[in-house]
Amino acid sequence: MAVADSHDTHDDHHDLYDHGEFIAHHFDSAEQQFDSGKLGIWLFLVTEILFFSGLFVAYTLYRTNHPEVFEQAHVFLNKYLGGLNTIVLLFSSLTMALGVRSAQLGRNKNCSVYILITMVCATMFLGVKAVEYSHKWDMGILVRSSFDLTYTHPTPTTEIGKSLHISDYLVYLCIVPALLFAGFVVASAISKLINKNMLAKFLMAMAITVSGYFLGVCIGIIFMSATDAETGSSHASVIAEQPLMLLASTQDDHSDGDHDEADHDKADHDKAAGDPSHDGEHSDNEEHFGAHPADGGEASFDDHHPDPSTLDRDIGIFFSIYYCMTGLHAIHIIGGIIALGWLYWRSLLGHWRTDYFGPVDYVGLYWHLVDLIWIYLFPLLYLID
Amino acid sequence: MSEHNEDLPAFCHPVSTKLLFGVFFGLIGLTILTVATSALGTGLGMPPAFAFPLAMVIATIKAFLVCAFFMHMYWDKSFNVLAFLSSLLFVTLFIGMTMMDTGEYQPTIEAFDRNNLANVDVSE
Amino acid sequence: MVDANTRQKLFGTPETNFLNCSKGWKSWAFTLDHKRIGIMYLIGVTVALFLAGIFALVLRSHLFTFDSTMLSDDMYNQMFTLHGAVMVFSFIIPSIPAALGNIVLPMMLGAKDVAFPRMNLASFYLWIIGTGCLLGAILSGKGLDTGWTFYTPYSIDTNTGVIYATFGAFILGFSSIFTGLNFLVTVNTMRAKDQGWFKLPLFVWSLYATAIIQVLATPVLGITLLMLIAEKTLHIGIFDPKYGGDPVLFQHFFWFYSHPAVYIMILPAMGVISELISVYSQKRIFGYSFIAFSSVAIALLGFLVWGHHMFTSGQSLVVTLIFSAITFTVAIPSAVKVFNWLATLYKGSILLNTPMCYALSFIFLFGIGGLTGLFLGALSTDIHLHDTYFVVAHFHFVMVGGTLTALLGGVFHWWPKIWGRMYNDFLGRVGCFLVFSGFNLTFFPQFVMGSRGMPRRYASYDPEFQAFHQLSTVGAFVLGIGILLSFVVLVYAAFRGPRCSSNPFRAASLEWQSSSPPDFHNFIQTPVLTDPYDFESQVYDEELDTYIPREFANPDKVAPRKEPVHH
Amino acid sequence: MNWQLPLMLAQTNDSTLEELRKRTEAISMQGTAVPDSSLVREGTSNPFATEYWFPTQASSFAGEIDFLYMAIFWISLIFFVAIVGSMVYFCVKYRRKDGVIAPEPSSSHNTAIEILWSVLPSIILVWIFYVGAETWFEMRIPKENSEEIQVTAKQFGWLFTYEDGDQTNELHLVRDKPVRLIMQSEDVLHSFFVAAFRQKMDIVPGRYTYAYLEPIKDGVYRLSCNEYCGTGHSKMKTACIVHVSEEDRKNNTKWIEAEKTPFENGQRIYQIHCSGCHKVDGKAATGPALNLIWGKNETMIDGTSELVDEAYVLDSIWYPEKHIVEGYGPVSKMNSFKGILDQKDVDYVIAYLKELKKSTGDAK
Repeated sequence: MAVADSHDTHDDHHDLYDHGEFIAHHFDSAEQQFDSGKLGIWLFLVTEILFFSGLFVAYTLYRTNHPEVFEQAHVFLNKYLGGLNTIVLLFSSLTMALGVRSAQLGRNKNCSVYILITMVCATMFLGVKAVEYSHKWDMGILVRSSFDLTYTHPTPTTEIGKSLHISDYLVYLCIVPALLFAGFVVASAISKLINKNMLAKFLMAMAITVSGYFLGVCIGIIFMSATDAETGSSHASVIAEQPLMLLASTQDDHSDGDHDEADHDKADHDKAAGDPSHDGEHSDNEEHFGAHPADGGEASFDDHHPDPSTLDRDIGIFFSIYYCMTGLHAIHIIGGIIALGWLYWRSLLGHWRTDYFGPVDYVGLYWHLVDLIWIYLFPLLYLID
Repeated sequence: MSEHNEDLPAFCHPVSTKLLFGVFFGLIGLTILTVATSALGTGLGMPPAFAFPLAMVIATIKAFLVCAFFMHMYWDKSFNVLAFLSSLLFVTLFIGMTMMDTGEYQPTIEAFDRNNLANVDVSE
Repeated sequence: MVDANTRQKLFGTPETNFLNCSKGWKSWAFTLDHKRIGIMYLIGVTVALFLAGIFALVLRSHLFTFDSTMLSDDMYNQMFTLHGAVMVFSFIIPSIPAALGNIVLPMMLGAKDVAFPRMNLASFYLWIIGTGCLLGAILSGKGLDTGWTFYTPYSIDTNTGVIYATFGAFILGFSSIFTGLNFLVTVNTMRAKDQGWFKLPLFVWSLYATAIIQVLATPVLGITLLMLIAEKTLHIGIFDPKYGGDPVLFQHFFWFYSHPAVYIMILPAMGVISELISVYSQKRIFGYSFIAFSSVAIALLGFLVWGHHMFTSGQSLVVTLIFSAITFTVAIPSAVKVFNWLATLYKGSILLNTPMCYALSFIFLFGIGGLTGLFLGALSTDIHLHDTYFVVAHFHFVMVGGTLTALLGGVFHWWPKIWGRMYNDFLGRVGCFLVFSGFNLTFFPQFVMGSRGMPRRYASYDPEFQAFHQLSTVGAFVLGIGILLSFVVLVYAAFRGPRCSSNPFRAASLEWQSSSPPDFHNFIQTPVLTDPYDFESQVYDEELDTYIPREFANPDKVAPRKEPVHH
Repeated sequence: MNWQLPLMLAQTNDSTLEELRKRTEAISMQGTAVPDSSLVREGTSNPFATEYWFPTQASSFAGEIDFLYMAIFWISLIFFVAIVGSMVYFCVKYRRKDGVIAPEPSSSHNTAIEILWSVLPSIILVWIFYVGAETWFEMRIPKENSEEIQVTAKQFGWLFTYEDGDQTNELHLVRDKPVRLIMQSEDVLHSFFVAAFRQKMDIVPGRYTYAYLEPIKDGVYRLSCNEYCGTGHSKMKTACIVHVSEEDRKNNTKWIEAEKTPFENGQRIYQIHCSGCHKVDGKAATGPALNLIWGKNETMIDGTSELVDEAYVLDSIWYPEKHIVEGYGPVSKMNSFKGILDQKDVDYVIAYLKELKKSTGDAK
């Protein structure tokens, strides 16, 4: 860091790559720059984990406090679709790791291919997710406030939906990707015409990426109808006809439990009334307070039946958490695709060298984290038994 | 296991493709295992209370594989590893304290629900 | 040893510096220079301070009489909410780290810039967007009346602009994360050659500890506010009891961030004070490693005590007990710092100029703020004092008496470095006196009111409190005048003040080895690594009228070095 | 004017409870202030005395809390004087004279002293924590044989239901009788706070919270909401009256509808359900004042005009969103009282409004 460059470089100082060696002006060496970036991305991953932690807290609390709800709710989730998505994501992680390796060795062409495969896997993941979401929406499985199993929408009304026998919601979810796909293809063709070959290649790759979404949708539909018979629960019409039966069976369990508890409470309270020393136990006291109706009225416990809405309500909360977790994860996937697109462009430009591959490494770490979170989400949401 | 060659700068550690594929197939195997134990769990005579911890153990092994090899943690600076893992400490703290608390006062919510839920118009 | 020309080049007033090396609004708006970003941040937080300060004065004016009709109850609620939200999210949290830290931190490390200059600029623009969204609540015509804490279910029920404001706070959270992440990486990888962890100025340690909190805690605020927005729009049933949610859970979420955030506010202030006390006593800071580690200890312990905001919230007994016990442990590192500052003053050569006056006011005010924390940490007294004016007074003593005082002290301290011009010390001290006395007059009566049971957030109150409220209102205006005076002194100094030399205060940390104002690259030549608290290493140079490192000085004119004495 | 209130109260130091109560009624009829006999204090100008800082100790644990407060106060004061005293002393003694920088040589670290000033305060802190926790257990764990009172808080009023089914909007307690308050909220967070009792507990919607106390001094105390709850938060206060005997209390809480005139019944309904938001002193609060409203043409928020008659009153109580008077809302909205107040109750309210109009109208 000897006497600094002459002052005339000040005007273009925001061009970080003015050495032509991809070392920003404020770093001394490639290694310092790489280490800074690496620590930076690890810290970013720390913030990501804490960002998701809020949802994991909500999940853990509702699961410990209402385990029965989770056992009921997971019936609505298709673990094979979840498993499929896990494998897709794991594969994308592999190709990402291979992409990082190629960049480290300065093999830009290989790197671009691996990144493209990663992006296609990412959109495939989203496609499968779209099948899953639209299927749930058909069944009226929404967040807590609009959770309503009696609301069903199994028959498509849109033209495309009717002809392909797919859900309306799925059709809606495909509109934006379809537009993107068309846009990229057209833009690619135009770029080709005006002799911007690199751009044309890039846009074509983006179109391929988006087509991965439709691949995901197709595989998702096939997978779902194949596993329907086995899980029995994911078929919309079956559920639509029997939601109350399902609820009734859960109610029985629930009310039994409640009866026991109520009896216990009552006994406890009787005991407490006769035994003043019992009141010293604070937590017991809070528990058996349940025996006192708030309005001071005479409601008796023996004829108390839990309202079906309790379970309805709590399953709704499970799906609130489900949508928050998977939705936030999906947003991260979309963010990852954008970052990967940027890497793809730079691979085409041949930027990666053995002493400069930081961005691929950083985005790779981010991508693996997204995978990591899914690795936990999968058993937490889909594999409840 | 990283193939380090003299031409590469000190901070560049490409991981061999063999290892990457090995980890990938390990991960796939574990995924199939976890779905299988979940689907057949009770059929194999596994107690239900065992299923959830097992799924979490498998998930953690998978997470370890991804971290160590895909994320190069095995070769990374120990400070970076420490920074990353310390986040788990804080997540545990967050979950632990709130769980302890909500678990303690849950009875007051249940008592309230028993007395009042019938009056609440849930469909609102 | 260097010749006079080089000395002149390195320490004299340069022709080009970071302020005039490029011109036009674009050279500021798109700058990646940490110093310029720091100055833009400083302007930004000043605007936020004045805005929220005006809200505060309106509030205090309203409270002048017990049955005042100056504001409607709704207006009052919106005023205190916006005062709190803007002060906390837009002013205090970014004030010292993002404004002052941004300018000083890389220079203290001998670095040319922070590790991620573009992220630094992004942080500033996120700050603007976030503050805009927060204030968008007003522009939307609906206002915001939830209190800065956004407690559910009121924040879900009310039809004011909660979504704008929470989205704004969410964005401001990311702005804060970016700053923290940047500082962590900068301190880790960009230190000068051979600058070990224990050769860092204590301000850097405190910023590092702050950055740890920013990175670990702020994402939780992000997810909390996102969930609140989802709750308000979709009713997901996690925080809203109407749908089976749990309002106390929201408080856990909120305070998991917001308690550590209290340390985001106070830790950098403590770092500034460590610098000021030592420089203006011209004495090595006492107990360097204890102060350094106490910063990190406060940062980590700060994560374990969030439940002390919830002693009366319906939190369970056992958790309350645990939180109260841990709360007391935070008192120890804070006390250690205060004792160490006092020991630094002992046998020093104390210069009572403006920054030092602020530093001494800090010890006084933070002393009261910290000690009144004991009343609130103890369970039984907290039950009585919780959510009364006692709490209001307590946290203002820490946030305003602590952070704002330290900010002003730090700004006065580094002002000559930033602009190359000196402020009027007499008027600066008058401003400091007004701030100090006005502040005490405002908040001391509130301790009495709180103990007597005056709840906070009350638009009208019982007549017997009127006398205290009137004292408080008068004090608030004195405080306002003091801040305004300091502002005028600083702005005048920046443009019209007399030129000053590179190191007028004989400070030894690296930033004083640059010229005033510094070069775009901070240092024209790699600075000589000095111990930041070894003031003997700086010797007076008559030609330049400044202190320069012994290595650069003319050896004929320099007294032999006195070895520091250790007992 | 209400300005005179503290003085008035100061003179009623030896007045009987009945007189105080009458005054309460008179005041709650016309204004926002609730008297607080705990503010009748001795030696109030000495800031080193407990009485300077606190209201009267009216609950069993108040004395212990005040003791701890004063203990921390003295400990803090000693530390504070030592810190600021030495700071000022150093600044004077070691100030830089004539611009000559000459620090005297002295040590810059001393591990022994560092450990000493870390450990010594810790011991004091442990003691403070211990004493605080001890009293706090008393405040959070119910006494044996406590009576149970249901507390329902809503924006912006209180309803207390006693074991015998009586309901009031002021809290009536009996001296030396421990009580367990079982609290619930109808809408948002509130907090039960009586400064004279030093007791406070948030009221959380969707669950019960509890507060325990044993009043040891009769009098009228202020009970306020201490957790921000919206527009009328600062008006959400009522009186807590501690009686000397159970009969005394029963006389004050019992209400036999059939024995009362429609006006009295209407007034009671007003106090329990409406007084949180509507005043009868002509001043606008969260909602419009009710004293002159009967028979008036009110301008609505949409510009139309409505005559306040029987149908209007019924609509306003059962379907409040139907008529919103100009200048109110949109932040605070009234909840429907359908299901809470029946047709007969509404008739009582109408009788009350008619009578109010007559009496206050005459006065003017």
